[in-house]
Amino acid sequence: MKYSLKTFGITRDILGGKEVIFEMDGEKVGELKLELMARFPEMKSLNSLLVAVNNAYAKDDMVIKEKDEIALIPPVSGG
Amino acid sequence: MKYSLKTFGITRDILGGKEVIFEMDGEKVGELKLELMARFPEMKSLNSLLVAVNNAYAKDDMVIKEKDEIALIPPVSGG
Amino acid sequence: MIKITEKAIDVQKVIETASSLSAGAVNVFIGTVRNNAQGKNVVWLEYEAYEAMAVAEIRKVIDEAANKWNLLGWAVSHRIGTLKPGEVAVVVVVSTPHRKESFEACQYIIDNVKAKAPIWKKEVFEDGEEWVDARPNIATPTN
Amino acid sequence: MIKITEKAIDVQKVIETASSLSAGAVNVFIGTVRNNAQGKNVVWLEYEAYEAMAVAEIRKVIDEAANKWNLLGWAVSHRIGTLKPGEVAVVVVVSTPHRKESFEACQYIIDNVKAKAPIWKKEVFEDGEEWVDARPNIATPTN
Repeated sequence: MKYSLKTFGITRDILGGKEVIFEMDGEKVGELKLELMARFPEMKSLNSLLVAVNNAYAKDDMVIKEKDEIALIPPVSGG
Repeated sequence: MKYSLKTFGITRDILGGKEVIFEMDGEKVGELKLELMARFPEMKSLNSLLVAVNNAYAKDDMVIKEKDEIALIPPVSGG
Repeated sequence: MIKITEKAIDVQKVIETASSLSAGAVNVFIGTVRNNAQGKNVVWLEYEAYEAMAVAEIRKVIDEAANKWNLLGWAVSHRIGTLKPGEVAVVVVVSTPHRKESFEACQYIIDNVKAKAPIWKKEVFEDGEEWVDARPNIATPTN
Repeated sequence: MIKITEKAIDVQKVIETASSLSAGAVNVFIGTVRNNAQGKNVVWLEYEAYEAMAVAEIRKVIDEAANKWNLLGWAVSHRIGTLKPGEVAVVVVVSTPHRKESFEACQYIIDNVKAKAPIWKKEVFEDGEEWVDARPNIATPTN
């Protein structure tokens, strides 16, 4: 499956793009995280990594589809 | 002794003046309060009555002098 | 800055006098005149202060707060005179390095200013007037 | 009002959008850019937001607060883009009937907005830059 990932903060620096096409066999949020850490080992150094699907935080067992809006959410630091 | 009393809030309504000359034999803050309540029974209906001497709250055993700046402080309600 | 004033309070200016480049947090409390009290419409309020003593009492409160928290800036401004509903009666501003202490310090200051500063307000209703908190409340209970 | 904006925040205007004639208390939290972090001078900050989701998350926080306290008015405004020390990054305003709940609600909102809203800041120092809180802090301890 080919997912389009929006990146923010440090994940943009690591993946090198604002919107990145990411191909993998998995179909769940948790698999996406593991695959990202495998291919971009720097991801493992973050304090946390969350994934948002269609503008809401998603749990690891959530199934993602190619047309979903998927975003990588490194530790937030607003305010 | 003749004391000059500054009045505020409801004590001004009760004593009927902004600055009132009050004569009594006592020389202490506590005596002043009792004497005020005796002569102006409405004073007893207040939630509290404090006396300030020279811009600071005074205890009942404080001795007052004629030249002191004495103020009656009914329950405050600023803010 | 401690100010007792008959003029309308410019909140933005009070905030500016309390700001600091090394602060990350500013907490502001604004006390405004409510259009109702004791279940009745408030037409206006009359505030009066024993000014010199009020400034002295507020200064003591600020000194206490400065001993408890790292205040990088602060300001207290209290209006007196005639105020209509919606108008600003008091503003307290504190600047601190971090946000938790800004809330704590600001709340400490307004709580103690209200409890200690010799300032009084009279509520004027359509059918009468009353010095607030002067006597035990025997009015209609509010909802 | 929830706003994510690249323009300088007008604090007074944000306060006005959150005011209410039946409120007696307004609490305002202002987060400003500090001129120092990790013992170093901050030259500027870069803020970015995942805007649609940030608005949605802030709305959830407001809804939670409105369930806990009697909010008569509220506003959250967050700046993004390049900010210099002293500039306002975020403003939270709540109006409530009485003051205690204004402090509680405002603190709840800023705490949760900071924890949940997808907004990020990068500190730019004279000798480098760093996404705040992204990685375990290995910098020089601050005093």
